[in-house]
Amino acid sequence: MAPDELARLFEYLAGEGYSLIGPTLRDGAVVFDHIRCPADLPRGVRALQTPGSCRWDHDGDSALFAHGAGADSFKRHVSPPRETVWIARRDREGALTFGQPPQQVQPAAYVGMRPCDLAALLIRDRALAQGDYRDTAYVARRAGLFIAVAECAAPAGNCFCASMGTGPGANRGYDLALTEIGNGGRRMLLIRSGSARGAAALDTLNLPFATVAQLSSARRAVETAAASMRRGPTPEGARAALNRGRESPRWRETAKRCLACGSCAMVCPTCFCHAVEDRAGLDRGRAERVKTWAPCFTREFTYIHGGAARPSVAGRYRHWITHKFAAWFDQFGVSGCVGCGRCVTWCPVGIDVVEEIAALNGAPDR
Amino acid sequence: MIAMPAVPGVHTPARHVIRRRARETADTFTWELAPLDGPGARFAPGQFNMLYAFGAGEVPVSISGDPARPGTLIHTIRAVGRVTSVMERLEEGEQVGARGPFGRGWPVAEAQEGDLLIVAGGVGLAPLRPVVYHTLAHRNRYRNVALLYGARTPADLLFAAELDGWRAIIAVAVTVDSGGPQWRGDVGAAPRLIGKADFDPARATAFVCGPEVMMRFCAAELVNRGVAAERIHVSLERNMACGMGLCGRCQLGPVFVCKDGPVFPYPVARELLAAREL
Amino acid sequence: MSRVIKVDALARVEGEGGMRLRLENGKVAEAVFNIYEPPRFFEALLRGRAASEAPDITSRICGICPIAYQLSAIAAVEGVYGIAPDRRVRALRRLIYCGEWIESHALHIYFLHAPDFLGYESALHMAKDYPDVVKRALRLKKAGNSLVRVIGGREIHPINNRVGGFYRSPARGALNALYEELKWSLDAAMDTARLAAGFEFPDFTFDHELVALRHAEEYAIAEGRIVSTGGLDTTAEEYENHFEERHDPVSTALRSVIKGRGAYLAGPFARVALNFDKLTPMARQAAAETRLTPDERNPYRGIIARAVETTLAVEEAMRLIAEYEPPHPAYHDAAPRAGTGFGATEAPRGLLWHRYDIDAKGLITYAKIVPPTAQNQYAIESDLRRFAEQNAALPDNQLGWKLEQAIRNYDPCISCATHQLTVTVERS
Amino acid sequence: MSGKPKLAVFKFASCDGCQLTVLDMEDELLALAGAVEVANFLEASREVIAGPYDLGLVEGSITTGHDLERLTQARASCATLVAIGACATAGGIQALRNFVNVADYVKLVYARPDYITTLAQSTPPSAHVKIDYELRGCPISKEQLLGVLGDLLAGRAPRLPGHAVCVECKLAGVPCLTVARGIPCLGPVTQTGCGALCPRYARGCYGCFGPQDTANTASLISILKGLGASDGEIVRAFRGYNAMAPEFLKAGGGQ
Ligand SMILES: Cc1cc2nc3c(=O)[nH]c(=O)nc-3n(C[C@H](O)[C@H](O)[C@H](O)COP(=O)(O)OP(=O)(O)OC[C@H]3O[C@@H](n4cnc5c(N)ncnc54)[C@H](O)[C@@H]3O)c2cc1C
Ligand code: SF4
Ligand code: SF4
Ligand code: SF4
Repeated sequence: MAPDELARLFEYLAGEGYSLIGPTLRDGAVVFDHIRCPADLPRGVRALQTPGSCRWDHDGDSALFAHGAGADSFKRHVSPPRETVWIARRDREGALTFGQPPQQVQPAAYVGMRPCDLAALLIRDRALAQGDYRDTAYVARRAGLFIAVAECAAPAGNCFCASMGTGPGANRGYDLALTEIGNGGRRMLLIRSGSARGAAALDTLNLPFATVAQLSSARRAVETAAASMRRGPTPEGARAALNRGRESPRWRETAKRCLACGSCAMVCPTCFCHAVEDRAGLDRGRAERVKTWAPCFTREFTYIHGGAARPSVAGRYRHWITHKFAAWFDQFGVSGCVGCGRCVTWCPVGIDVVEEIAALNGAPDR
Repeated sequence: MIAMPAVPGVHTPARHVIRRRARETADTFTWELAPLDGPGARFAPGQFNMLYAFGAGEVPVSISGDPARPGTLIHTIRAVGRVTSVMERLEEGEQVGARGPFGRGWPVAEAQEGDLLIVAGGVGLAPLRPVVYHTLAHRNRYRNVALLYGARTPADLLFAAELDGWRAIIAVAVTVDSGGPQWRGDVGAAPRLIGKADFDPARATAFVCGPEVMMRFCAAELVNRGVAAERIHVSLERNMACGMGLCGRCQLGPVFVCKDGPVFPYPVARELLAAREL
Repeated sequence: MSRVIKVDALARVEGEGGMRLRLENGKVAEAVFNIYEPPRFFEALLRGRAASEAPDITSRICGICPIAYQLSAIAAVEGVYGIAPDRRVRALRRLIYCGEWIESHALHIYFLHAPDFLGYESALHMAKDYPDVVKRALRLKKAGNSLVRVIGGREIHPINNRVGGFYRSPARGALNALYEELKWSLDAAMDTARLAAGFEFPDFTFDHELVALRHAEEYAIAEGRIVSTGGLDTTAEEYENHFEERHDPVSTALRSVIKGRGAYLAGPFARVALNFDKLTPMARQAAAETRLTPDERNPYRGIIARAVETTLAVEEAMRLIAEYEPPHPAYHDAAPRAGTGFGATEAPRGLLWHRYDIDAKGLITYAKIVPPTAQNQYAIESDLRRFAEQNAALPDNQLGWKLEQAIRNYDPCISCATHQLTVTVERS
Repeated sequence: MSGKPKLAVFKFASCDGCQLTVLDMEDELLALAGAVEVANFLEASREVIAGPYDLGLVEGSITTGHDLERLTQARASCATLVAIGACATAGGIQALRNFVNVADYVKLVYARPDYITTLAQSTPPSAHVKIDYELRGCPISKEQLLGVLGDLLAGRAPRLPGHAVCVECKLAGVPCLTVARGIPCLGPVTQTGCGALCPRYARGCYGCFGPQDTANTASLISILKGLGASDGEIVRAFRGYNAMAPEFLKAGGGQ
């Protein structure tokens, strides 16, 4: 379909009761947030990324989804940064009641989710929605999601999803997949469905079938993107490097640059660690438990009795990257990284996981 | 609109009333909690609950009661910080919350048919008391059972009144770091008791709980005496916010202490504790 | 008989001051209003700092009227850098200033001064008998604070004011959200004026020259010429030609005087007197209801002037929100230039004047700040002396409280009196 | 503790903003007045009830000998003493005098320097007496103050986050100003508490909450230099409202 026809998809989704979430340009940065119409999409916006730097500029082209991974991901919506988990009340006699906050979640439709982010969502599912204990709020929000993934034809400078095997194409987990082909005025969006819900949506839109030429040009777009992308480690390669490099001198070197600001973990779409805070009002009748994203880089995150378990920045950096690239395999059977490059981009000093892992690989074994 | 059902007792605390509160030592007390919402949950020895004091916060605390009597929750708590100090001041009749039970406890079944060494240091006896109760109730399933317990001073001994009763059924040896003139028992570190205990290393299982150094020394001593490292189990402690593997706080290398532990086979624990700042 | 009355830490003035009164045979031998705010040396520590930092640094002189400091400093620096703020920036600055007036006046009226009139130690004590009044006070104060917070980022030492404009223009929706509360506040401000008018006022008048800003189109707040009831009409640039700071032998404080004329008074009183024709409709009505005129000279009725100005500030805020257009771009940048800049705005408690000498790199080489309390000091002291004389018969503790109340007429923000100090050497 | 706990507020060299924060808690002020006895708080009440007090808030830095005496008395009269604000935790902006000869400052400002008594340094109360808890910020955050008061009234030890402003930026969904726009920002080395206020207003953090608990100022300086900051600008950036906080003092070139 022509990009303008996306409006019909938006209408359809809104009609089905979804709130729409997609990429949009705000204050010069592409963020993943509530949008209303295709005009809110970052048309013609491209990301110029190097470690620690990102500028989004209009490149004169009309692509809707050429903006790379945004500053934000779906994480903000499925696991809000601050969330009241429960509210306790105490009456005059001291009797307690525990209740959930009165919150209702409108099912959300994500239009233009990146394939890497979709992979991250599936990984997040393993951590939060598939174990013995589940994050019920996440499960509920997740269940309501309609996902229209936008395959990536224009990877940004810090992307390495091809190496991690999570992009730039999408092969599962979506309701609809969009692929942009052509350029300028001849830009087309190919749509395929990946679920019953997706198929129902396609039926309603009643679009013409794609031609063979269009299909192969879509395949080529994704392949070219993969080929042009920066090389990162493979998941297994990264895992091995980190397991081998536990005592590497590299950690101390990296710690000299690391600000321990936690930005990398905060922007990572798979990082799920959080802190909780219990607080009661001055009248002592109501207390609540609030859950907040917490990066493993803060000192308080590592507290155990007697002090910080990871007092050094080196220890904290090692914990983060090792958890991400190695321990996830032990815990959830996959790598915790999807190669979206956000941690590389949003690190104010530009510490680059790809480079760190390469350095560990290069480092002589202990 | 989507509802988000949280499970009481798992995601939100279940209400309990402090039915009895007993002081164990200067800084440690035991709560007997009666559930207010339905019957209490069954638990295995070594499992823990997340206990909540209104407005103050939640902390993980092992269940120190009898697994055969799940109706009442028994917890033995040492006041060390901001939440436990508030808990220390709560009185009988006040209400608290509890979520759980969580975690993998002591593999009591694995120890059957052999000798069982229960080695505790300080407040570490609390998580092991359910094991003691279990062996008292099923004494015939085990050969020799010995409780080896070390504390700083006689005044720091937990469950002192019960120890004598246990002696009638299992071997109990107690040692303190410094005894004072009244003390007639052993003086010295807990590992020393291992040498005096009667067990067959080839058929023995050991459960060890106490400060990390104490566990390391005891485990080394047990290995020295021929107990297979895999049959030694220790209990680890890390800060935790959720108790069920969702908050990431208690990660130690690849494990979550809350759901993969807190009880771990010694070879696993040794590896985890060997690396600094893991 | 000789009595010495010391009112040591002067309560319910922001900051700390004290006054010392020596009576000899019922006559006032000495009246010293002193301030033991320890010196903080702002004018000195500004030297060598970037001029662009002056708004934030000087805002730390006073936590009660940071906007006044920021906007006076900004005006001075913009003067040097040749930045003329556009219409939208000016409107937004006036709006945030209205917020500060509402907040500061509500604080002063209800928390600092009304308890004196009603015979309470504090608004918190008052809350027991007048819960609704105190709740109204809090809500009104909050409405003012909300304006400052939404535009400035936070109530105290806001962060959004800058040389050239604002770091970020607030969204229209964020301001619109405050409108309803301002509608309520307008009634609350009128009620405040009525409440204040009902207080009992001692019979007392002064005849100081009154000094305030005046603007051709509006009730002067963030800009205007400096005018006085004595016929002065000048600019911030010319300020030093007309005003000087004297070092009084009795006290160590520096006090401003009008050259050749002496003591004067700035503040709501002066503003009402000099800008009465610029009052907004509801403010004018409030003045009419409370019989506040440009000729009012009873300092105790200053509380009414504040209430009328609160009405004005609410009304202006409503208008400015209704007309709001986000400044775009949010600020104008300009390269540093050498020069001397002057800024004068109307802090809630009166004229606040800044001067900076800036070098070519944009660093401050000289700074001078004259806050309202320094300007009012002489007038306050002379009024107090007369007031003490009139009431000399009262027992000490009552006279003490009366004097405190009288000092609060002038809303002295002690911590903003950058020049004023504890008396460490006494000469008589 | 019989009856309501007694609250006292002491002011030293400061702008009054931090104690004003108490009065600015418009929604909670009456609840607070219900929970404590406001025994000595001159900005709020002329009534002064004699100590001892259960809880004291100290605002301002110590700059005169007289204030030092008052501080010692305040400490002696309060069971728990909480320092509020940058002045009371790091000496405040007036600590810039510590970098020069204060006599020069006196001469610059006052016509009769001989009347002025002042100490050479502006120091936080903690340099002189034991302070139980510190609330950072210039000014402090209302939420943090409320949290600490609530904790103390409930008998729970307050605990404040020590991490960087960057965490708050991410919570608030503010794309990093340094990364996305090349705006210099002290957020990575500054302690949170403000809710990433400046970045939310498109402004780089200027460090008013002082250093975070793991402040890597050297690494941040390399970023600032990369963005074109001069040595003078870097020194001024760290010599602000928390100039005497150890990490900032060092980053600003020492005393
Ligand atoms: C599985 C498990 C079972 C347990 N079983 C028991 C039991 O049966 N009985 C028992 O008494 N305890 C038990 N514990 C330990 C108990 O959970 C802790 O003692 C408790 O969490 C302490 O909480 P607190 O808030 O009182 O102390 P905190 O205030 O958290 O302080 C505890 C210590 O942590 C440090 N600390 C933590 N966070 C900070 C911070 N932000 N800033 C500064 N210092 C900090 C302090 O040094 C302090 O000494 C168990 C723990 C685990 C993990
Ligand atoms: S570790 Fe970095 S590259 Fe990998 S998913 Fe997280 S943010 Fe993206
Ligand atoms: S804007 Fe500043 S505080 Fe925010 S993430 Fe970037 S460096 Fe950190
Ligand atoms: S961002 Fe920095 S300067 Fe701004 S309020 Fe927060 S701590 Fe203060």
